[in-house]
Amino acid sequence: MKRAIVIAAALVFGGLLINAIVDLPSSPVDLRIAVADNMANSGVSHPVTAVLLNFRGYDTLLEIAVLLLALIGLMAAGPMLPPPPNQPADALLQKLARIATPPVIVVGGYLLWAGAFRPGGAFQAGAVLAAAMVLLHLSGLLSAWNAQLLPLARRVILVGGFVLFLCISVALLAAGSLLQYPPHQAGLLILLIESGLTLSLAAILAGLFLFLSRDNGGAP
Amino acid sequence: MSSELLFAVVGALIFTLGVAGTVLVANLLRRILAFNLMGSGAFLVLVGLAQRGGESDPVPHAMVLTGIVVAVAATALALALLRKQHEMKDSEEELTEIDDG
Amino acid sequence: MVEPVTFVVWLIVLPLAWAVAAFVTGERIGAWLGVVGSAIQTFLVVWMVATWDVAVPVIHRVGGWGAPLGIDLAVDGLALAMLLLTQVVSLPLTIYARSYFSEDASKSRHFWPLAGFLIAGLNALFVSADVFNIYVTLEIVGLSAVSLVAIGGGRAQISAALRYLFATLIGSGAYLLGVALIYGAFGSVSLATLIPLVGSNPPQAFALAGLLMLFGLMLKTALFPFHYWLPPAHGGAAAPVSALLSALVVKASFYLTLRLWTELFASIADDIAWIPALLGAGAILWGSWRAIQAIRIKMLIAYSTVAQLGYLFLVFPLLPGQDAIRATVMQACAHGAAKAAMFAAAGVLIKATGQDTMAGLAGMTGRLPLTLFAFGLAGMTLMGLPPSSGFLAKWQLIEAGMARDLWIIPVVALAGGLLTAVYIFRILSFAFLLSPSSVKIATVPRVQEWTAFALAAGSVLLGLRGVELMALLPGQVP
Amino acid sequence: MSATLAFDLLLSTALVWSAWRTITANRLDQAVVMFIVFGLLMTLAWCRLRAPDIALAEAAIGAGLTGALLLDALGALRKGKTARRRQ
Amino acid sequence: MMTSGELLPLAVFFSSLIPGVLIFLMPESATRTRTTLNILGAVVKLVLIFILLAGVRAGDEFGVSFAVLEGLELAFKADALGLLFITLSAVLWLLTTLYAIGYLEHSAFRRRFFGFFSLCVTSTMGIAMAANLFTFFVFYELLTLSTFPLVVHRGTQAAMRGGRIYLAYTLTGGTVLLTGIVLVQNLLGHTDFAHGGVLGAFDDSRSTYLKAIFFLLIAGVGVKAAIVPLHGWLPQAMVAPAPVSALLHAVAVVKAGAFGIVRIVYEIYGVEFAQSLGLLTPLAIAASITILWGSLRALSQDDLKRRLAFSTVSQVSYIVLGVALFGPIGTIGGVVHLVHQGLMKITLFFCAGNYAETLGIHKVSEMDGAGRRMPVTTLAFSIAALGMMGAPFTAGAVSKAWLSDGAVAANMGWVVWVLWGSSLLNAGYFLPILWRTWFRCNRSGWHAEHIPVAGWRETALLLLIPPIVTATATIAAGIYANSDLSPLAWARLIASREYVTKIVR
Repeated sequence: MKRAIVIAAALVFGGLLINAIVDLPSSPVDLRIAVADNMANSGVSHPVTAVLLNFRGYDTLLEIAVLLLALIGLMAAGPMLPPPPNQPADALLQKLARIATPPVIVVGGYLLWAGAFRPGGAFQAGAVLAAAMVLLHLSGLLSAWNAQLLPLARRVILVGGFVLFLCISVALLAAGSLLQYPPHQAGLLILLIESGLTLSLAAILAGLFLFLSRDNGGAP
Repeated sequence: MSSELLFAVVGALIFTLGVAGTVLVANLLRRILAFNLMGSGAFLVLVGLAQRGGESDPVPHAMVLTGIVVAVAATALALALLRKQHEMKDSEEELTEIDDG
Repeated sequence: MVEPVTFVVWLIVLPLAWAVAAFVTGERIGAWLGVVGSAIQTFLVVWMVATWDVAVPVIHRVGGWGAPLGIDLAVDGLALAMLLLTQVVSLPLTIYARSYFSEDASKSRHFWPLAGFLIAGLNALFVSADVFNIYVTLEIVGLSAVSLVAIGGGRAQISAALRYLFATLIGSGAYLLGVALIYGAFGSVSLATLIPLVGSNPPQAFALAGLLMLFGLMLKTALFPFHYWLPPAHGGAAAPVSALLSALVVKASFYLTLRLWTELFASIADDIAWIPALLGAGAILWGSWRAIQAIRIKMLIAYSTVAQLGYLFLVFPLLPGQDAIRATVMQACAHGAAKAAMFAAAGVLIKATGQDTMAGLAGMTGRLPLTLFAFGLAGMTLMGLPPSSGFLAKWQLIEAGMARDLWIIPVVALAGGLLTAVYIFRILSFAFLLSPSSVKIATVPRVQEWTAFALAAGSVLLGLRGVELMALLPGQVP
Repeated sequence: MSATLAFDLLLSTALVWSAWRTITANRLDQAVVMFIVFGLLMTLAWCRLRAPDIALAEAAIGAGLTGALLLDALGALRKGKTARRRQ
Repeated sequence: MMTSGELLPLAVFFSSLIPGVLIFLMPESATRTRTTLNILGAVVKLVLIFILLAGVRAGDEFGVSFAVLEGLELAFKADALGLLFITLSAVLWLLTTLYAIGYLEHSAFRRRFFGFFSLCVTSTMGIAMAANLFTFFVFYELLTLSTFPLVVHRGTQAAMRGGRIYLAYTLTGGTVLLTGIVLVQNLLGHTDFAHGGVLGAFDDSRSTYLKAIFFLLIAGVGVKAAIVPLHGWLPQAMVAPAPVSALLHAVAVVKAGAFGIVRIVYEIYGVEFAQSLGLLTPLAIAASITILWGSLRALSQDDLKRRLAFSTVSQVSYIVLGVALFGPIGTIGGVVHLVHQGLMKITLFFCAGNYAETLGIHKVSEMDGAGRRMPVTTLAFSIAALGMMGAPFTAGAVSKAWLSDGAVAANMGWVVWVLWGSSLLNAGYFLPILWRTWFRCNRSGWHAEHIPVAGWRETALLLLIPPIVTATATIAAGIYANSDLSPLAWARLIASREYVTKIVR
């Protein structure tokens, strides 16, 4: 009964939604123009990066906060199983991981640098680095993290990028408003922020996996 | 129909599927999947609609990037809670088994 | 000289800063950081209120770009009232929590960072003038609230957190699709840009977006019948967390509902105004009924929240009248302070008696008179008895309803007050019963009793002096 | 009908199908796999929408990291079950 | 700076609030400090009230107000009518405090008791000095809340039941009252009390609406005034300790209701306007029914306090009846009875408490020979009981005389019969008690005697002084009714200010 009602409601809703989408007249505001007009002052030449770290950089700041707090929530509530026995890792997988890691780090670095003028940036770079860490972990070369015993250095790395971002945003308050880059230093500051973010994002994203993982080399 | 609009319509369908899934599916892991479908559907609608004239628009791209990160954060938190719940159920059942024995 | 406008930014930055600092430094220093940070925030917001000029709306353009390209923060009287409520309630709660968690490092280690993020998210939410940015702030608030419920680590708490998480995620999902539709329809997500564009005949996608966003927000506000997730979460969490959640978190999504309803979706709101009011009336009746039947103290308080949230929605047919907004803001503030006090007092009682049942309260008026007094004062506010702020809220609501000849609203509000009295006095009666003198109670630090009392006294004193708060929302919109 | 539109139609169908299977697949591991497939298809869709940044992020985070998290969780949930069965 | 005209009412208010708050802050064991504080507060209050009395008599105005919301004020005024009530409450507060100190010696939770006791008196002050309906309502509800802990003070299941019933009646009544008040506010934009009323400006087209509001307001305050059928809580609330019954249920709570009726009729509607709307006759009928019904029920009660409670139900409506008799003579009769009934009824409750505390007597059937064992108490009881019946040389006789004259003047001759009937019934339930106590012998001895005789003192001194004082006052108010300092003189002053026409008598 409930099933039938939900499905009927979903059909009606989907129909309305599609109808609304198809009928929609063109929008009165076009931000592409505004973005293009202000690119010169944004400090970067790739529009998405300009929006992400300059025009709507405040969103990004808060978004890192979301990521960080989710990690803390996960540490607070996640399972606390006894540490798993040290399983002998797959030798082939280890070799693969050893070979793959350096190029992955290079790719990450490239993505970070490229973000200023073409697709890429801190998120992608951080995600790639995190993927490398997960790979290392799965091949037994990087142990899981214990949420209850987190060394200070690791905590600093986790929050470092966010703190750097926050500090720069606040320092720029002196110029009039939060995150108001001076046009000439914008490029440099954005690169600085992105570098910090890349490291912290890599650590946080990997942390989402490493705090929970109990599989030393045994992915299903 | 332009292909951008097509993807927006697909997004609407996926969102609807996701909503129906979160309401109807009992298994919590599957619910997490359904919630992720909702998010992806909404992202498709956002970018597809914004670009239905054909030109690329960086503003929704940045929003979707933000959205993807938020989604993975929420997913990780949900999985952690799910696993914790599962673990406690396990230990509880073991306890009762010991009691019975 | 720093302009008060930038205080808004500090209200967001400061809690973010102490949240991460608490994460790095650990629970002991983190607790101090939380208390000191909250004190500074309170000072800032009080200063803002004191120097407030209603005639000049305040806008902070983040990045200096300005909407629609950049993100604007906008502060008006409504936002300022909510900022004030948030800081004034969270300061005593941080002091309370420092003492409450002092014996339990594993819980407090994560409490402080999460509480910091929560407060930052709330402050950011209240001043955001950008529907996508609001989505991000909603996620901060939602995910930190869920995590705070889960820090207890008990099985019931984890289940409650999961249930809460799914509710809040569905809510944000619906909201996000609404944002996507709005951006598609108008090409902007800035409220200031959107409002003049809506016009009298907006596209269908806009109406759909409105329904989606309002639905999402009502789900997050736990409006009946979407309240299913609230009682286990608020009733199951640790006392300081329950207090934060019931007093502030549900108010945030309510605030957005109110704001979007009166500003962005005003053109479609009139036709559906009776829906939230009807659900609000349902919430009052159902929530009160369940509270009357409750056995556990905190469950009673949680169901009371379900009921009290109903009052907030009762005003919707009266919108966008400024008198209705004043009534609902007064109710939000009254309930915020009173409910925080009540959960804090319940925390003390539960620690002292070692059980979360009403039967365990026998004789407590003699043993813990201050806490019971706090509970009674908070109850007075919830019942809407004079001279509490709850009474002023009820008075304004009734007046606003009568001014438009909508008699049903005063009738529901008055009936709800009587139902509230039933469950409040039910719990107080248990406390007045004589107890066998053999019952041992644990000692609870006095600071916990006093912070609960301060919050309760605040909720009553506001009723004697509502002028200043209401001056933020003048009769005529300037 | 141009080749690109045909490809888009095909991709759309695949997207909806994988989403549908994610919800309806009988076994949980199938659902997770279908979800990862869905993520990869989304990457393609983002490319078609001229959003390479999102495509990169979707591949790395949406399909990659989320997929790894899901598989890990699946393993953990399973392990609990088999452990119980063994007792 | 505040002027003395603004400060004095506040000082009266705070002279009981501050001791109340301090008592809550002191430890349970600080008995002596608590006692000192209580008595000090009561004495200070009396001194302040005498200053006010002199000022008001001379025609000075005392008042102060605070804005709670825009257009909504917490306003106080100390006028002749309010002062009558204040003086009564303050004098009886002092006596009851003394009595309670003796009564509650060695019992638990005294801090809570005296703290809420002071808050009750403070609420009563607020009710008496309220300058608008809003303020009246604020303190009316505060009175409900601060009496609840006193009603359930004993902490037994029976006490809880009494407390629940009390709340169910009074909170519902409060809700009805609030509805009426908001309607007045909606109509006028304010709810201020003023001599001659404030609603008189409306024409006949609104008369039905105004009648409905009147009904709501009177029903709301009628709960506390225990008008039949809203009186059910009063006998139940007698589970409270004797001092609580004495002050609150014979004086503060029920008088707050009666006082509210006086304010509403005279200063919201205006007695002349109320008469023109035809509201006074129904009110008189309701009061008459209450007078007779209360007395009838009292006849069959064996429990002494319950008999007194039903007697209260009956007697308080004398005040309402006086209000409902159009014309200054009835007004004087009603208003003066506010004081007279308070004096007499508190004497009766003090005495009932003495019987219970000293001899363990709770029932009328156990009172045989009590007069020989406790002559002073029984003498006080007899004086008050005779006063209630309207015997000559007592305060009761003065009230009844003015009320019947007022009835004749208002062309409501049937009221005289009601008064006569009530007197007969009063005699019917009081005289058997007097007969038993004075003229019958106790054969079985006193089984539950708590306090032994010490010389002339048949019981503890603190229990004895208050009834002696109030019984003396009952006679004094009767004999010296025509002096300038009597309650009657003050009631005439009030009537002269509420009516535009001059008093003849």
